[in-house]
Amino acid sequence: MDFTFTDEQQMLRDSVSGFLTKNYDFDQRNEIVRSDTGWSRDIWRQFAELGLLGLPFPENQGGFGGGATETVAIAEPFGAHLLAEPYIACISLGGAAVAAAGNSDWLEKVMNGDAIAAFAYEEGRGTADPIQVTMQATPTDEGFILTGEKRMVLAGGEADILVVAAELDDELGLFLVDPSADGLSVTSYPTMDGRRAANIRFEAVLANSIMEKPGEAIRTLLDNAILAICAESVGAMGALMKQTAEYAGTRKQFGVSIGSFQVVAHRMADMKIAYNKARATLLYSAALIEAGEATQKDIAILKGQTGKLGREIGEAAIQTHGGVGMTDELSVSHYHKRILANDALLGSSEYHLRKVGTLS
Amino acid sequence: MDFTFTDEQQMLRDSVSGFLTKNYDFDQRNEIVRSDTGWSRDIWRQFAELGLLGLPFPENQGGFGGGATETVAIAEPFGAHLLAEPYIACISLGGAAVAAAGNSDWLEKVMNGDAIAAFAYEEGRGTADPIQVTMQATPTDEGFILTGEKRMVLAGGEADILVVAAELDDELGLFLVDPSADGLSVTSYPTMDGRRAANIRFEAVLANSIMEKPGEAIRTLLDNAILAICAESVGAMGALMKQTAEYAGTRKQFGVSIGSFQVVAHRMADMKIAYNKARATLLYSAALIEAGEATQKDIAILKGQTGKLGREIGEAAIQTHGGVGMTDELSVSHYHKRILANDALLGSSEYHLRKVGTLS
Amino acid sequence: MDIDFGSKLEDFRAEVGAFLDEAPTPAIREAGRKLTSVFAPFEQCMEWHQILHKKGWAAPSWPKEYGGTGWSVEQRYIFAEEYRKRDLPPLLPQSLGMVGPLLIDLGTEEQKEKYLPGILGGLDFWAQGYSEPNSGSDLASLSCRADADGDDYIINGSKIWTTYAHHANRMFMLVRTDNSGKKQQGITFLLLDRVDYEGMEIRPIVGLDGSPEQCEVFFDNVRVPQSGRVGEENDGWTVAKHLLKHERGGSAASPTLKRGLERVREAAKSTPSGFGSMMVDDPVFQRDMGELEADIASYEHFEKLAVSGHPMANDPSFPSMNKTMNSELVQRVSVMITRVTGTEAIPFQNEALRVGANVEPLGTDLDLVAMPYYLNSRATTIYAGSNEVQRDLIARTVGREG
Amino acid sequence: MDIDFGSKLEDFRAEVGAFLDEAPTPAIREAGRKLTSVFAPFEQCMEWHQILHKKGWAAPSWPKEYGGTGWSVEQRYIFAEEYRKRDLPPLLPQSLGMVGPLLIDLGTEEQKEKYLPGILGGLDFWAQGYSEPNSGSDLASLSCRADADGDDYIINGSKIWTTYAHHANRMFMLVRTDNSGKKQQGITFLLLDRVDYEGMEIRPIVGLDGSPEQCEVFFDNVRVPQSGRVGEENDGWTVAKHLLKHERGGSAASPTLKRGLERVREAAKSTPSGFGSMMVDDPVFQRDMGELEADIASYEHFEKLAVSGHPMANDPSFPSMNKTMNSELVQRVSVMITRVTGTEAIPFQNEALRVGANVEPLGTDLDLVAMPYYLNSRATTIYAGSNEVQRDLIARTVGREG
Repeated sequence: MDFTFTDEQQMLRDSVSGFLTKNYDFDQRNEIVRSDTGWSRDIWRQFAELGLLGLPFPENQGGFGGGATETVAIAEPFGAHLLAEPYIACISLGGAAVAAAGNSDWLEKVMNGDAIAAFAYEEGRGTADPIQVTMQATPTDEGFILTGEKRMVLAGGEADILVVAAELDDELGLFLVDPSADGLSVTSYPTMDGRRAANIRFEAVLANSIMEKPGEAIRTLLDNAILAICAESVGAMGALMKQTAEYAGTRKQFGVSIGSFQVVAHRMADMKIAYNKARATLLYSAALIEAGEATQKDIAILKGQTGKLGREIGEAAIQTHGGVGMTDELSVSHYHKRILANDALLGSSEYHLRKVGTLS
Repeated sequence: MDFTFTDEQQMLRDSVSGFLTKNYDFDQRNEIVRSDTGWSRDIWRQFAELGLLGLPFPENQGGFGGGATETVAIAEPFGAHLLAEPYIACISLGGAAVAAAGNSDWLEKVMNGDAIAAFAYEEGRGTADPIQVTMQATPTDEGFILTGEKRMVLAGGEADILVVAAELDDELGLFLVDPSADGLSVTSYPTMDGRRAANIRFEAVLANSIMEKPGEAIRTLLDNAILAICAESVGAMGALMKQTAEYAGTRKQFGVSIGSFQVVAHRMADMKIAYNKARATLLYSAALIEAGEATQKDIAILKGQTGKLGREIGEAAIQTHGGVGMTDELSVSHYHKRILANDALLGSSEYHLRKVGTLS
Repeated sequence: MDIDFGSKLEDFRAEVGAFLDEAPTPAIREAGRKLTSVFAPFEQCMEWHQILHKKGWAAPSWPKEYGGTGWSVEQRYIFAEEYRKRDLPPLLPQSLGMVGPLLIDLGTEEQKEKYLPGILGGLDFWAQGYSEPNSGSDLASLSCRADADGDDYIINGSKIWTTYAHHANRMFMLVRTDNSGKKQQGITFLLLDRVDYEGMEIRPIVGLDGSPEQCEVFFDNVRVPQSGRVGEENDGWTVAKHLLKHERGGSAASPTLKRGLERVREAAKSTPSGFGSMMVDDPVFQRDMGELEADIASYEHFEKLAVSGHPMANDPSFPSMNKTMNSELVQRVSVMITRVTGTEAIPFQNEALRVGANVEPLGTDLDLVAMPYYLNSRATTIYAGSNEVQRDLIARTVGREG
Repeated sequence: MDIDFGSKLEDFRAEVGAFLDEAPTPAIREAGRKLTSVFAPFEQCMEWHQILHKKGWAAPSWPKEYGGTGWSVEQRYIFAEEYRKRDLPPLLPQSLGMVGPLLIDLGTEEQKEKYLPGILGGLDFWAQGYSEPNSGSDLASLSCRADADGDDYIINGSKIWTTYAHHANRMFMLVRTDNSGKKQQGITFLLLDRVDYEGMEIRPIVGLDGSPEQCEVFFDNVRVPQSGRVGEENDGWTVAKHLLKHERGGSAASPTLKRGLERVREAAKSTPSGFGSMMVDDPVFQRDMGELEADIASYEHFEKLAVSGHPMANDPSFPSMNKTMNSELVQRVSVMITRVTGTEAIPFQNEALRVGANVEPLGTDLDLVAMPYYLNSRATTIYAGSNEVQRDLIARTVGREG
């Protein structure tokens, strides 16, 4: 058994981390989030140059063939820097969907940073499993017709292409939709964790099928996206732990640093335990996914534990910071909000931990 | 609103408490528990003399007409002294059943302390609700025939008369059974909290019906017994809190009393919060029962909260005591065991708290 | 023991319900529905305060002779229940729950005459100037100083976490008037009859939910009259401790918690559990709700014992226990709300939250408030003496229950 | 990253399974089924140790040159899984997990030669004499003293919580050899080659589960040879800290936790939930089990990262984190067991628990062990450095992960 990064993976991680430390500190990040677009095309272009946009895609499709470990290696720093750019939306979800469908035109644009692909999947209140998708695709002579609504489509408002998951003949299929298509209405909004998403209504929208009966493909896509989401959260958790330890070591009350109060110290010990559990599960799950041995239970454990432990850490960090932890000014609450938003995506910890119990 | 004891009730409480302090300290109690019978006929006789055995029964049946508050007033001290005598078994359950059935012969013997009545209800793994009783009563020419098994019948081994709950025509009925009846086999045992109970097998045992279609009567009986059980547990919780505070104030580690460690102090604060919640619910529930306004949800809240909060307090007390809390020698673990056993009786906190959620 | 269940109470309930159905304006109702905090939207909240005052119901817990209602405990709970049932905005606690009761207990006749009518009538809003950047849980270490100068004090320093100071027209505060002794000594309690003194500056702080609720208040040689002092100079810690009793004691908080659960259950009727049924019929949801409902019930019992005069309320740590229980239940309810709203709570919709905003929310009212309410509720275990400090206080009393 | 899933491992699993199916005697199996503690019934446990030793499998985590198996991490987990699946009694940790590895690391050649064979072979049982009545969490304050006298030490004082001392034939202990400096200085680590020295008395303590597992050991001028010292005189704290690493590190603990859940799930198949189905099909049970199973999985991942050499295990607080996680999971599993056994766990059946007892238990095997196991497991957060002390240690390292 070996759960360490290779030298190459460590270099990748360090380079992403170094890039973000230089170009994406908390103030820079906030400026980007508060801008009209909510994220930076400039950063995105540099991601393309660094090869990050093509990282997870197979070499025969023009990508760099990165696996689960590479995803972890870059997504942890993304979390630590509260990335606003739509990496998960456009690469782990939208791009992965066009890649899975073998659509090399769109994939190339995505990898070059020339197009944003969004994945329209969620239908409201946590579409945790593909079988919960209810939108129907109706075949007609001109193509497929989609009617219904997708919600919380990450980067849905700025997408150049939408990949929509919809039911066809009682099985899931993937469909390409032009965001300017007739019958489509897009309501775009910022999310509470500093990203952009959209609710999208479909009224008899024409769509191209790119994958019918995807079977395991869609499950694989979701599993990889869950890994990226969880890695991002674990990155945020690590940052929270570090910052809280630093604050507790310097903030004084009653004449001593608050970290010298045993209750505060034990809360930090619990944060560290939670972080190590979450990170161990993240790395172990990455190894399982890489070995092709991850079961649905393993994925549920990963998503469930990350959400639960992340919430514990976030709440502990705010409580330890006290008043300043309640402000928009400090990054603490922003990390917590990112963790909570990630928990809600693709099935909450409530959902997944219960699923673990049903899979036994 | 008023949730205080009247002067009379306070006197009753003080007298029971005083009697037990004098005659039933932890050493005396242990001697009694370790004796062959497991409880003291002598103490029982004195209970009769003090009027405790007739306390909850209506005056027109020769009792003292005590209500819910009187039950609380005596059962809290019972819990604080880890009473081994079968008050709940024989008075709150068995006696209450013969009283409800209007069987004055047995009730008189019970009130005089001349007979032990046991209530055979539980069928294993927590018979939390009368509708879960499955034992069938079959009418024949000579009387009713009972077949099946009752488990954890408190005082079942030393009972002079058994009141058995069994189904008759899809409704619950109460049946009197002579413990020496043919077809009855009684396996008696001590319980982990220092009481006696029995598993009782019925093979075509002849029984007299004393109450058919009892309707609300059996529910009232169980509600009152739950109140007594919970009061006993709250008494034990109070004793645990006091003892733990005392220990934490005197036990030294690292040169200071362990209570001066903030984590220990906060654990004690949590014990106190839990105790006050439990006691408030106990007193409030007693007032509701007395007013005839207690719903099934109220009873479920009482039993659920007492079990849950009691476990928290017991576990906290043991942890705070450390090694000595793990011994048979100190009363700490005995209180915890009583609280756990009471939690298991008539539906655990798991059962009741969930029931609260279904009753909304 | 005794609880009143008489039919007169049902008449009272009907009377309360009828008034609460009719009296609030649409904007007041909207403010209640959009509540994301203990502190309701200011403008509508004050408007509603004035309406309640006209009816004589602004301060049920005040002594009757000062304008209280004289209701029984049962009546007070009925009022609170009917009030919460309609999601009406709670009145702001700083004036009615804190400085008002304090003045009734410890104010001079002149102070009472000058200030109580405005407090009771909802004409004034008082900000609470306690915490400072370096004095949070360690409140007694405060350093914002007031130097006596003739009949005045000259204040220098700053206050922080001063809720709604940007809406306030008056302020009560703790200042340092002596540095020579123990830190608890040398503190003075002051009333400021206005907040626009020269040298005073109020800066709102944007909270983690994106809204400014708290403020920083800066004092640069601010001259205020000494007549605003409550109690003796340097005796402000005693005054503040007296007030904390009111701040932590909060009467009839359980109806708010129960209403929160009701809203969750209502939403659960149309929210799929993800396991084949609506959440409301899902056993796991029912169990979790049952557990929380039972714990809220125990808190309600605790609260009712206290307000009805049970000796449990005489425990010196009663205010701390009450604050700890209530704040942690508020947080648990807030988590339940985000659980039932799920991904629908993720959009950031601050504009739609504004009362009177012409912005359609993306989902239901509960979806709209869920996340801001959850986030804002993280403060309940921090403010008014962090729960760590409360547990320190409670621990000192364990085993001394008598 | 790499995890081996090869077919060779499945062959290994089959080999292990075949041996474990065949080798244990019925009494050994019974001892495993009646396990209510970390510490299995003594006699059968030692018998089983000897059988495993004959096979060469007594000490999988020992270096191969000292009699270890040389298995890969994967193999060690497979062994542990198959072992637990059959509910076989775990070997006692004091000898194999503590004093053995310590001697391998720090013992003299003479000590190794003298003691390792008996430890590895299961011929000796070593009691651990650490705690004293006034030195629990504050271990360094121990006062049981050893005075040098020629080639001997003369020991006076007492030890407590000495697990299975009444079964032991040897003992390792900490003694005070100097009082002049800091309390951590002046401690010496001693090996006692027997426990029946004149002046030594061992008294079992009845535990809250009704069984004697712990002992008190009294020393009244007990003369022991100085050759039993490990490390230098007054350097015993360093030695003990080294050993704590082994004590807290415990490899492959997760299979025990997983097996506990399996037994719960098995019992849940025939236990009514009280809500219309068997527990195993009950959503609430499934959720609670899922939550616990996932947390055990994270612990397993943590453990596997560590044994496979991930840098996470180099964190100075790793042993404390490991001990804290494992002990608290043990307790949660034990609560689950009492939940599934319900009222059937209430009878006190100590006689039926004895291996070889001719007493029919009232219910199932799990009913029989449930309550003693739950009660006994309360100790896991107390012994080997209470979890309070562990969290103190962990806290000191937070933010220094590098």
